[in-house]
Amino acid sequence: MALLELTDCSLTFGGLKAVSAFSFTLDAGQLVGLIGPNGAGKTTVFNLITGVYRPDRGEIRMQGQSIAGLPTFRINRSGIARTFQGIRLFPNMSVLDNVVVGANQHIARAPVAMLFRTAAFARHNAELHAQCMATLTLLGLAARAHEAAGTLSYGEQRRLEIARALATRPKLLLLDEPAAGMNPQEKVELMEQIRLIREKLQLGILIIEHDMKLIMKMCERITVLDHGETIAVGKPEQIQIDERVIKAYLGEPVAHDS
Amino acid sequence: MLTIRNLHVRYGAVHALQGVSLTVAAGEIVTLIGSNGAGKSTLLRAISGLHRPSAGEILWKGAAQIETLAPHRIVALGLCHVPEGRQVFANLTVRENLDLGAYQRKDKAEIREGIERAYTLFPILKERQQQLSGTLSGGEQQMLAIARALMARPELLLLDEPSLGLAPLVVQTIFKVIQEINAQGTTILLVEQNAHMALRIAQRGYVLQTGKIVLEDSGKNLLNSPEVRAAYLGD
Amino acid sequence: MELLKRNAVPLLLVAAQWPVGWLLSQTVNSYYLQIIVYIGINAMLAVSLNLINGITGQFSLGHAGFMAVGAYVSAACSLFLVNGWPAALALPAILLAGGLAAALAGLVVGLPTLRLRGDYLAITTLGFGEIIRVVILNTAAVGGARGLGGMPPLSDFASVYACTIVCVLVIWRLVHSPLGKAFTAVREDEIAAAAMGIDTTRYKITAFVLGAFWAGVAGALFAHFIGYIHTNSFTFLKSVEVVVMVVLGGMGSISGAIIAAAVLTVLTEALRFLADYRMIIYSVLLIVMMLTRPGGLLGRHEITQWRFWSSRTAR
Amino acid sequence: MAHPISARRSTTVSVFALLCALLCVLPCVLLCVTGCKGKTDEIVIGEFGSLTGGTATFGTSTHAGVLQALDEINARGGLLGKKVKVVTEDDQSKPEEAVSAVLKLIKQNNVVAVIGEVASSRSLAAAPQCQRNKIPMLSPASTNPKVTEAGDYIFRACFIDPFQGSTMAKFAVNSLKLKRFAILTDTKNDYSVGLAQYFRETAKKLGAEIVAEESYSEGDIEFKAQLTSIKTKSPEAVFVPGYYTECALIARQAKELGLTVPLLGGDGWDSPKTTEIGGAAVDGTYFTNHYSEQENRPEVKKFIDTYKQRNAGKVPDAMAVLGYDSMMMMADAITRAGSTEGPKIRDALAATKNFAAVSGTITIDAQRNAQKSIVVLKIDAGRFTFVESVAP
Amino acid sequence: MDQLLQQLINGLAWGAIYALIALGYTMVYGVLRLINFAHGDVYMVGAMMAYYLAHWLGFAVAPSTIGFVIVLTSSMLICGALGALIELVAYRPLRNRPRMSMLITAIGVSMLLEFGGQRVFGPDPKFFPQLIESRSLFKAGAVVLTNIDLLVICVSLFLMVVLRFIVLRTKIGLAVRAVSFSFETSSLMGINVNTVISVTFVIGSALAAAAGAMVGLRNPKIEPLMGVLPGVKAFVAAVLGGIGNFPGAVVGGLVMGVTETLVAAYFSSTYRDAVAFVILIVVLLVRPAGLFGKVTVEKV
Repeated sequence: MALLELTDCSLTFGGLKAVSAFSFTLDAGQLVGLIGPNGAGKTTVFNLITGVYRPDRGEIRMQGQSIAGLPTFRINRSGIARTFQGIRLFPNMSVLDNVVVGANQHIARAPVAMLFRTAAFARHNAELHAQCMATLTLLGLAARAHEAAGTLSYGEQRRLEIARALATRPKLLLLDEPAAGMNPQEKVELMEQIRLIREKLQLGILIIEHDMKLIMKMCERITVLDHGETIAVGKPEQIQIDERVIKAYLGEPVAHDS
Repeated sequence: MLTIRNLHVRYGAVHALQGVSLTVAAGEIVTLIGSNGAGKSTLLRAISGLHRPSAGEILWKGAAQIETLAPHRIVALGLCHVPEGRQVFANLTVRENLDLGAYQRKDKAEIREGIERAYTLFPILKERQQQLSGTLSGGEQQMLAIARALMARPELLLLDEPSLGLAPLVVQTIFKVIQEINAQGTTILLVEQNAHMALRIAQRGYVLQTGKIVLEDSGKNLLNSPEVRAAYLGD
Repeated sequence: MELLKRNAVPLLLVAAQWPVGWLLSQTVNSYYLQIIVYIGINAMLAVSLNLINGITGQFSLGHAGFMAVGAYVSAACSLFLVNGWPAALALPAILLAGGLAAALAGLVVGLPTLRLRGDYLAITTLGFGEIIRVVILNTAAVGGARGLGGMPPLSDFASVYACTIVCVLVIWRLVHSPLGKAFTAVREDEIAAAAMGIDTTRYKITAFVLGAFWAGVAGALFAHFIGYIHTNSFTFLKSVEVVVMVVLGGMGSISGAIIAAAVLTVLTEALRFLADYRMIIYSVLLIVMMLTRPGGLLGRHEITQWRFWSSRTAR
Repeated sequence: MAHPISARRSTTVSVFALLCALLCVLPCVLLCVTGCKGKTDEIVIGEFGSLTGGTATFGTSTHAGVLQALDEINARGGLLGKKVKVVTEDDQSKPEEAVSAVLKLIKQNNVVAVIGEVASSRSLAAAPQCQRNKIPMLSPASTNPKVTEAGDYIFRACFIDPFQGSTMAKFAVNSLKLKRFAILTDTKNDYSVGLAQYFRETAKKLGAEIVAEESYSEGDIEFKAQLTSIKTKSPEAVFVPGYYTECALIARQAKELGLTVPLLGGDGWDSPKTTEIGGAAVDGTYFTNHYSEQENRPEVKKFIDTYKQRNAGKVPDAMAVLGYDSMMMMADAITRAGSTEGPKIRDALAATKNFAAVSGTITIDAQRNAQKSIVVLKIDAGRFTFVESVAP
Repeated sequence: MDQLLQQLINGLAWGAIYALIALGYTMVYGVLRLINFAHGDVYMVGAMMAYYLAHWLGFAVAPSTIGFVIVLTSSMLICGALGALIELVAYRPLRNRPRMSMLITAIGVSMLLEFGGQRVFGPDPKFFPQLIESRSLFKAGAVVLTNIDLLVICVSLFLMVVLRFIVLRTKIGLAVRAVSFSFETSSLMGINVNTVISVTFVIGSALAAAAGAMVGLRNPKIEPLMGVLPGVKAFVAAVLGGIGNFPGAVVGGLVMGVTETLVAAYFSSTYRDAVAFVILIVVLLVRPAGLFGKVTVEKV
């Protein structure tokens, strides 16, 4: 059974077809890229999956369970976590607290223990703390755990978004332009970290990215969207020479490479 | 006509433009290409006053420094910006949108002339003039956005991704009109992701990558440059 | 033993009510004592409103309404229900009754409105406060326009002080617990919080109901301290007063809210001689504050984070 | 602890720490300064009232009356050979502020007696504090019977709701020979609710019928809905126990709707504004009051003339009269007590007999309420004319 | 039947006042997304200014219809300026801050006007001079229509038509609509957004002042706190009609006035003040965008 399965999903905004008849599957442990020119509908697909929008038509299944139309937090609890294109951290909270919030659903609900700070509560806290720090270490943020998230550099904020998403213990991670605004050095590090996460946690990852170098290197499969429609699916090397893709990106077909 | 020297723009932690310099001469079509997030739109927003740069200067006609002016003052100088994603006033009719474009013009006859010109350039707008612009198709909205900017009779037109999300046939129409507008005497600075189309109509082009200009050449040369292809497709 | 150690500070603070109360009764006249009691009640109101407005980022303008519910329900309780009980039993009973009634009111108001945008919530809670007043004025059983009197003086410095400590403790430990960090997350970015699996509506309602509960307890204490209540004590202005405390102290700062409650309560007394200029100064203060330092005195920080308070970065 | 809170150190925070500390200390200093003890060569009397807030108009009127009395007393050489000083505190029309105000007067200003409040709700809140500290409190205008039940130090200078409400009912039924009444009550105002209650009871006892009961809220300006409803029930008179601030408008709107039956009111109507706002609409209405201008008692004439002089030609309303009378009564009691000790003033106040106040001749009864005759006035061509006088 | 008709007349005249105030709320909310709490107090200042003008200009002793028109328009001008001043001093510096900051400032401005009003004008109610003598125009059975009620309805209608003309047919009106759609795009059209916002405040405040002056004439008792409740209720009227929607505000105001009157007449007048808020809660539950509004979704 596929981890995530979208069948024939469509969404229209005031006459404009944002996504039309979009079908897609992703298996556990896969790393798939979703690319396309600006305005092609990539982020809309993410918003459909995470319940920000509800598809006009079509079905979205996570591990066989239909999740279309569920509230966002339920979809997250079904195992899908995401990052945002425009960073949406909790800027006034510490880096660590951002991750703690991500882990919210895995924290024991024991009001009395919390009020009196019992030994069990302290133990639970210590465990949680260790887990969250481990997640931060994975993304190279452990040293900044106690700083406010808003004071981090752009690249660090993007990585913190990933750490926070991981804290929800997802089975599927949706990354919306994780490398945007990063310098080349940071991009290399990010690629390494994503690879590590995937190995360690055995996640499915769906990634939107404009840095083609990054996408081509990392993904085993790429789906290309244009005008809300899938125009190509395949391995990176196939995509790179696909006429329709080149046309979508550069305009008309390029006569020949020099 | 427009000279930009060592422009820096920051949004919070992001250093979106890192020392960009460029020039646009009168009568030209200059295009600015680059992948998403390279800082193309930011540059246009800085020129039209929507973003205050953190350093550098923007010179209009070689003399006036305009980087600290409010947007409406910049419009008065003859620079018009057609923003990304059209941004037509969806709650207003097509005709009202056009009237807004001529907001700073006083001469009634001139305005009427402008509207006639807009309808000649885009006949579809005449048919739709009483329709709410929110009900137009994407291509029609783009035409309206351009026509609206022309109502101010700009000397320099800043176009931000006019092909965004449009079908190829519509893109062709729009690019044809852009050339026509240029032929009628309006200088154009065109930001495009659709590099091929843009470079074909532009005299000169700049390639922007992560906030810096990495390449500058004639449109034709850039069209055949492997770097451009690399910048987009990553090989 | 371990448990005792972890709770030593609050226990000591609660226990301090007896020596402090005795000391105060020996040194301070009833006028000052009454100001101190008002500080306690206002601190409870400010801290509980801070949970809603500052920490969870909602905007309630109906805190006086919840206070009124607590005050009237507890007063009715002590007059008709627990009349004659020993104070040691009657006091907790009426506090609980007042608090729970207000919490229930909070739930009824919160369920439909917390899904709405912030400014709509503000006007709805304002409306709720007015409805409560109209209902009380038209209920002869609780005195209507004549007010309700004759409650035994169950609350005094000691009980107000103890309740304030408990209120602050509960809210502090809640929002500083790993689970409670979600309240702040809802304020910071609701959409991101939801994407992290947080049931934002539930957290908002929890904050609202808990805030209302403590406002109700504060109302109950207030009613049994003055011994006479009237709807004029629970007008829109009272709600605004509490909002000002929260804003002044810093949206999200619990210690800031307490300090602001103390400062403003004392300041209102100290400015008494200005009579009709008092409220003008108050409103100007509010405007200037928002224009110059919108984060409040402490911003989102707590007093425990201050440099000279503690040199350690972490406890 | 598992979750340390991140600490941001910045100089601005410490600056604001200082500012905070300053903000804490400053008010305390201010409190101490303002709380300085009064000089021993003067007698300090406290007054608390609503100088701001919803019912500010009552507080300011009373205050003007008190000040006028104070100046007259001091012009006569003060009391017991000392100058008299009045310290006035604003309670913002809020009960809990009234408590603070009274406590401050007693504890910080060391007043020998307290005058206030107009609204029964605030008097009820403040009374226990005066009682506990054995400081006599004289309310100028709180008509709720419960006020003086708070203890033997609490007095009032006005009649209570039952007397006024039932007097009007008796007058309407017996003298005007009316049988069908409507009542329009201000539900936010205990005075209005009280009068309505006793009017209703007495009228029913006398065999009259209440055909309609409608209500409004203090501060309203639109009454046409209620009046239209009342009109359909065709009463012979409408009892409107409220303050002139609303009643005059009610009269106007009644007339506009063609509801022309006489309106009846209480002492809250006593204000020049009643005729100013009401115009011809209030002609032919009746209300109960403390005194009539036509009585031509010297106290009344002198009071009105002086008041107009002091207040830019404004004619006093009932609150100003009662504020003046309270202060005068208090002065009289202190003189008779020959002392400024609380218990002695209390005893003297309790023994007040046939005191010639502007609002009538006052005797304090066993319940510490003022016994004085009530007069019924009719508004005729913009003038308050005397109809009859009822002894308690 | 007569009673119902009479109540409808009462309600319409009263609702026309709400409608005028609601228009200002809707305009300001349209451009700034701000609940301008001070709006009700501008209405109070409008009544006060009309009162003082009537006395200074001598119309109080020599009443005339012309006098009322002069007083009305001058009061509108003064309050227009006041509205622009409030925006300039209290709201403009906060424009890029969280909306909550502006909301709190608005509460501050509102309190300043109320308590400053109690200080400056005195807390006691004032009698608004009878610039036009009230008389009944016709009587049909028990139904009475007074000239003042008719005047209030007509002047309100006239002002609404003028507003509609300004908004739909003039350049500045076009700019107002553009600015309420997007500050940024409007500025790219060469519109000075600050000026347009000031104009919005001027128009909204002038309408509130007109409402204040007419209330003075119709219910001639004015005092500094008179704006508190009508202000909030007019906001509810604006929400009811769909905030940001001009015809909606008018319909909302009229519905509000009529509902209040009917509740006071047939249910219990003491619950009159609660009605507004019950309406608000019901509207927000059933149709959060109001009768004529459209639902908008936040973009991610």
